[in-house]
Amino acid sequence: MIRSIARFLPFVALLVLIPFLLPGGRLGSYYLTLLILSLSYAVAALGLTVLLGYSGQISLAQAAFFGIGAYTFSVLAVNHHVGYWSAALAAVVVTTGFGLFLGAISLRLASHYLALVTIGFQIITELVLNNWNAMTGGADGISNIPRPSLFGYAINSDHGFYFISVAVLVLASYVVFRLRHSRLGGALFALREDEIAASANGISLFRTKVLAFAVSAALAAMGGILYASGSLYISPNVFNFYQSVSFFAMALVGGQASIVGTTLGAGLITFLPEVLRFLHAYYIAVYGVLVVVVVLFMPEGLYGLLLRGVGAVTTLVLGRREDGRDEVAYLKSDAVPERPVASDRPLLEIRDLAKHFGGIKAVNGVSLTVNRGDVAVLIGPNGSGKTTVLNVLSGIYTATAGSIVYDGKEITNLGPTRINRLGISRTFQNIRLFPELTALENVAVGHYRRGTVGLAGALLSRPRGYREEREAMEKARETLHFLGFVRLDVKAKNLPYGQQRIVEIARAIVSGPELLLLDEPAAGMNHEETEVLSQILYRIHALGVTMLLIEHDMSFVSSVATRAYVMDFGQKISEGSVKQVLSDPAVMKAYLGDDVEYA
Amino acid sequence: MIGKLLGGAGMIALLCGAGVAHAASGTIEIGMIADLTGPAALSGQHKVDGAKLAVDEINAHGGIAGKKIKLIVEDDRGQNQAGVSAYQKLAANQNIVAIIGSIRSTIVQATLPYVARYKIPTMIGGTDPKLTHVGNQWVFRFRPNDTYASATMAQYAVKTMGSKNVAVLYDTDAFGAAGNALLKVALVKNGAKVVSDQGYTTATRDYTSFLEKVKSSGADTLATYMTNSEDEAQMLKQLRQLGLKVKIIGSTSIATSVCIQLAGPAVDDTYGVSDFVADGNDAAKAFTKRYVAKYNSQPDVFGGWVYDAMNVLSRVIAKDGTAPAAIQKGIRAVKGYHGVEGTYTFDTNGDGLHGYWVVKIKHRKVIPIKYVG
Amino acid sequence: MFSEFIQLTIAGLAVGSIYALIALGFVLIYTSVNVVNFAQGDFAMIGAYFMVSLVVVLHLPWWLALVLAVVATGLVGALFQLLIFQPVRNRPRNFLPVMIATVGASVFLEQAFLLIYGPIPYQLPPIFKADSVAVFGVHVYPQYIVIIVVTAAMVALLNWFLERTKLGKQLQATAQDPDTARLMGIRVAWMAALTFAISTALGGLAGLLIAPVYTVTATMGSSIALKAFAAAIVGGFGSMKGAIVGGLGIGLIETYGATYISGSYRDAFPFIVLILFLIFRPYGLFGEKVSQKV
Amino acid sequence: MSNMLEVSNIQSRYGQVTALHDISIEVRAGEVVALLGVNGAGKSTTLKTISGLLHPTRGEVRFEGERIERMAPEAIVRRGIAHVPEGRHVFPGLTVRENLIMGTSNRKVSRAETERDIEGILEIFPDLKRLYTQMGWSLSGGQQQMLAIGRGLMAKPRLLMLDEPSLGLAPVIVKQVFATIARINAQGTTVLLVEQNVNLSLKVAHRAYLLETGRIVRADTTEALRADEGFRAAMLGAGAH
Repeated sequence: MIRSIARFLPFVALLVLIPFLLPGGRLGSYYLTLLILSLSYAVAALGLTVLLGYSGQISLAQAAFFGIGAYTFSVLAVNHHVGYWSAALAAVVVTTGFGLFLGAISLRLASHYLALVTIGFQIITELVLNNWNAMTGGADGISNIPRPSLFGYAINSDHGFYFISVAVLVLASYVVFRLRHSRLGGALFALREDEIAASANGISLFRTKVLAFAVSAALAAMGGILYASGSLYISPNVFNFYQSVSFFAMALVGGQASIVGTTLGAGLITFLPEVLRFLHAYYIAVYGVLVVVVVLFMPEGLYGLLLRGVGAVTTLVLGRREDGRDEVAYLKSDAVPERPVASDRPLLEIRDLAKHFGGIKAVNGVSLTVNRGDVAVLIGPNGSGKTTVLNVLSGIYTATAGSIVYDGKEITNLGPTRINRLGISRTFQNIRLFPELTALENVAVGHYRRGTVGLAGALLSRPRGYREEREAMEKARETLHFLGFVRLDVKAKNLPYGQQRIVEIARAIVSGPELLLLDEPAAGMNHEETEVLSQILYRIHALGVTMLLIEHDMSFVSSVATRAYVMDFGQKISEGSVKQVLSDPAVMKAYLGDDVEYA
Repeated sequence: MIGKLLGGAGMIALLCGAGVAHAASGTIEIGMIADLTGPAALSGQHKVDGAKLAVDEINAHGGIAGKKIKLIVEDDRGQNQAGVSAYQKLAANQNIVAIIGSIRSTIVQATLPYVARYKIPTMIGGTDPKLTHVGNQWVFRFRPNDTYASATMAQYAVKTMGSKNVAVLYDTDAFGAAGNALLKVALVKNGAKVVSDQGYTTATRDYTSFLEKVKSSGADTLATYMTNSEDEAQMLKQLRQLGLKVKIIGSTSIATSVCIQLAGPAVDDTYGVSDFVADGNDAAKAFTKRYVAKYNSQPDVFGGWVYDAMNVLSRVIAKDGTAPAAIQKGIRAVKGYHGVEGTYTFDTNGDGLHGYWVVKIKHRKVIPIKYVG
Repeated sequence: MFSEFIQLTIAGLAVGSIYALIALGFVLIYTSVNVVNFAQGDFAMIGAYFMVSLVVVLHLPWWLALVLAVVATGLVGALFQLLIFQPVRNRPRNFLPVMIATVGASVFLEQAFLLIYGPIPYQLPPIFKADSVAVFGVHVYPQYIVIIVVTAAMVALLNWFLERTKLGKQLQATAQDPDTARLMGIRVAWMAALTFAISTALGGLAGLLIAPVYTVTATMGSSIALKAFAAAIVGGFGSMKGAIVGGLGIGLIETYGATYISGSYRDAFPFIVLILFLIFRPYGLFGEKVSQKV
Repeated sequence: MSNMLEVSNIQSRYGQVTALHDISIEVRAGEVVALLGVNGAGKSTTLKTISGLLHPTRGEVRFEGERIERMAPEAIVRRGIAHVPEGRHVFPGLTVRENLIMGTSNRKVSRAETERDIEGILEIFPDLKRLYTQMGWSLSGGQQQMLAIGRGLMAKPRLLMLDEPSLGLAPVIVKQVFATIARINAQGTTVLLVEQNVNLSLKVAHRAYLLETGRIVRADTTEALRADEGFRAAMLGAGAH
């Protein structure tokens, strides 16, 4: 933590030193004005770091929020003579309100549509600012915007205001940084990487999206206030669609998920047209082309490229670092744990469940009961509807008919987040880890539902927040250890298939669920890995977790399951112990086909 | 205290040094911001053309006391922020002695704080009255402001055109919105009734809905306060196609070469106010002749006011030298200079012109009717 | 009163037709390669400038110029696809960079055409030289009728192409399932280029149709494009029928709204309708609700 | 005679994950060859690598002597390999007829020839006749499977690759599908089959490969495999395939 904060120090030092490096006179003042402008843009662009970089939501309304912030502040401070800091606070609050509104709409929209609605919001905002003469001064704008005073000293000079701006940028960076490293940061990332997996881990998509929008709007407002106060005059045409695109370009060009990258991007996009002025009539065209080139061909942004360059040089100078590919992934343990005996108290009851897609009846009237302490297995040929049962059960699909009762409560169609919070967690057939997060971070996200600290707690650095963060990390580490997995800091996307499975299981059990749903945990594993997997399931079972799994590997099934259900064509065709169902002729037929000659 | 004195002495030495530097270079540099790119690049080009014409003429006559004028233009893209950057970029150049600012009131607004800070004489074309009424002693307006325009329009419409019920159509930008407010007051003061006032956003292309409302309001006269000549032309063409029978009087945008070129016959038989009339006076006639000879197109207000600004500036510099304070004083002292736009006499606010032409457009020619001062 | 309404309706439908053509372009590209091309409006500008070159400079007959200008705009569109979309077509989550790149490209195109054609707006003579015709007190501007008729014909032609030809079906197949289309032997890269060409040609057509009413400037496309964009969403992004109904609807709403409610907010009406749709019917008029597959 | 298809030592990856380690397969003209193995063993990946949807990181694929492993799928299907993907992937927004016509995209055909070919397919799958104008999405799983195979055949392939044709189908339909495969083969089309239905696969195929975690663990004739009780037990025990 301290070390990652220390990384920012050189940048802050640089920002503080810059004014002293500038030439004097009007040239210095020209650069200083551009720097102040860049800082105000950077603060607003940091909002996009949260919104786009962290949570993966697209907004082309950042200039609208920037403008609402700037205008609310200026109207209050200039027309209503409200004190500087009170006006600023009010501006942030009002803008955040709009952010909440947009975030609330966003839930119902897939990401592309969201981009569209934000454009609409942007354009309407610009028109209102322009036409609401009584409030905003219309196209004339508002002039004589004040600069702040601090401890009784009025800060009117550009130098003074520059340092205030740096301070606000540091504050904004702190907000973004704290958010990133808090429990909520994990939720934002999860949202970006995989909404379904996020909701299956107890993360409310609605609350998280609204949070992202609100924080982003608040930062835009802070930037807007700096802008207004820095340029002393605002008018509606500054806060237009192209400015929003510009903010977006700042985030993308610099590196969308990096605080330093976004700040650099803001500086670059602000200074670039100025630097290109020598091209006279051609400079805006050249600027357009440069944006295209960077956006298309440098997916990590310029800062990402820079970091990679630095990394390459370091490797060259210091020699190759161990990439850890051959590191031992599992710690083996030969001790066979004591497994609990299944009780006869039902934990999960599914009655006459049906799920139809268009003309296809994927599940058509399935009933089954899983008792506490069971390791139940659902088997059947590919396409028989097993995964669909699991998806309805965990709230990802809504049932066409039937009911699901868990622990005596009706949970049919509750939604994945609520179901997870009741203590049901799951893994997915095609593994839905968050690819850009490390193994450890993935598992820590699984602990989300056990956390309590919200945004305020995280930003105010409440001790409880740190404790929870530490606890989530410790729990995650502990769980991975428990499963014998040691490559904690490798990104999920770089793990081999079998190891990804283990990490996904760890993520599912880290919060201590009562019921664990596993969709083909052994698929794609070799014998050795399958053996490790059965060990792992024994250990999880020994903790008292009830399980329902889908599996094809019969030797694996025989070794772990206490009870089996067989499905074919969306219906249950057999149930009993694994041995019983495997000798059922109907099952043999379903699996191997019957013996009719064709050739 | 002693340090301060020393600092002051250093500053003076530095300024003297700078003065020596451009004496040696043999040029006098004048900055200008203009729309080189963006939606109003056309007006930017006219502006550059007008300024260049003046510069070339002055240099051809031996410059100012043997020194040639060098014009340095920076693009403002028609945006406030870019306007400020362009202004600062020019101001940062220590050799620049004066700057020709924008014709757009909002860009002027945005640059005003920097004008005050740098104390560089700045000539502007924005006509929003308050630009020169905020106590900024370094701003000089080379066009008459909107109080004159609206008063002239209202007076002429009611007294001469016989308008009783007037519909107003205005751009909701700073120029149009301010003009609309002034115009309505002036119309009522002259005894007319405002039966409809409608604002549109810059670059609106379909005016059917506005014109239908003018029609249903029963107006006998349409008074327009439109910012862009392109929009004015567009509106006029559609008005003719809809067969609307109203008298028309417009703000300065109606009597520009752009409007006439684009609207064609649709602009005929309209009235307008203009601070620039091609054959309004001898200076304008001479200017128009040379402008047409050089660029093969009709000049308009965009070129006219900067031509005047450049010439006034060159006279002042020739008389008082290049020190900013001297130029400032010099411009303020200008009285009765006969320029293309009219006769300049600067008041204490920095307004140089105090009246408008009423013009009629007939057969795509601007015919001056009378000057209301 | 009634004549006023008819007048407004014709103007609204004409402007709406332009929105519809550009919205169709948005929809075609979106459904086939899943990106939004924000430079769509600039192709209207390109089409109009090509028309200017062919009619005003080269004095070609208008029908020949129209065909050439539309085809040329389509070719520019195909080239645009090659430069903006092809390099990143296989990158996951390429929606975002492509979208921003198209905005960057739009900045470039507007500047490039400003440099080529200069800042003086061009005027394109109307296709029918006749001035307005008065019918029962309604003044009908012939170009508006041309716009509506040509748009209808173009929509019919497009529909024939997509529904009745093998190539059209291949285009649809590629949009529905590109990998499987490749397995059939459909050259998906060509299909992407063709889609961009058709979309941008539609934009070019819109531009040259409206050019006699508007003036031709480098920035003429951008404001049209945003409203066309709203039209595409209101119609249900991804539905061709939706793009057409949305375009006409937005054109009418804008015109009626400016007259009966407020002229100053003329540009806001399309977006207010848009926001209302997004709140109450996020998938538009004809869009299908798509749920993410597990 | 030489092999029609020769896959030698290919390795394929999805991003960082290696799906195929070292796969070598041969298919001779006129054969039906089956690829067997549990879910995730790499059967579908093998087909995707052959049809060009994936490019191998190592190894080579030869079809009728020509190297094809770096070619695009469009080019490969033009050379005569049709791949009917797992999950059928009929075009949901096209009708049955249009789906079939799409199958001819790999070659130049006249309208009359297309009609004749469609007639041929409808003969094999008479059910499709009454669904002729229905949209792909509205068909049942079995109907979609028949359409997908029919569409594959419209390409007139010399090698037809089928990925799990029995997936999610009722037993009666499965039988029909396999009878069709046998018939297609008898008419001269070579078939490479990925199947979970072991018994049926062994009946219809001449030879089979068993895959496990991206490697071939056994290759034999179907007679030998059928005779091997241990193999059948292993298939039920290890993967029930």
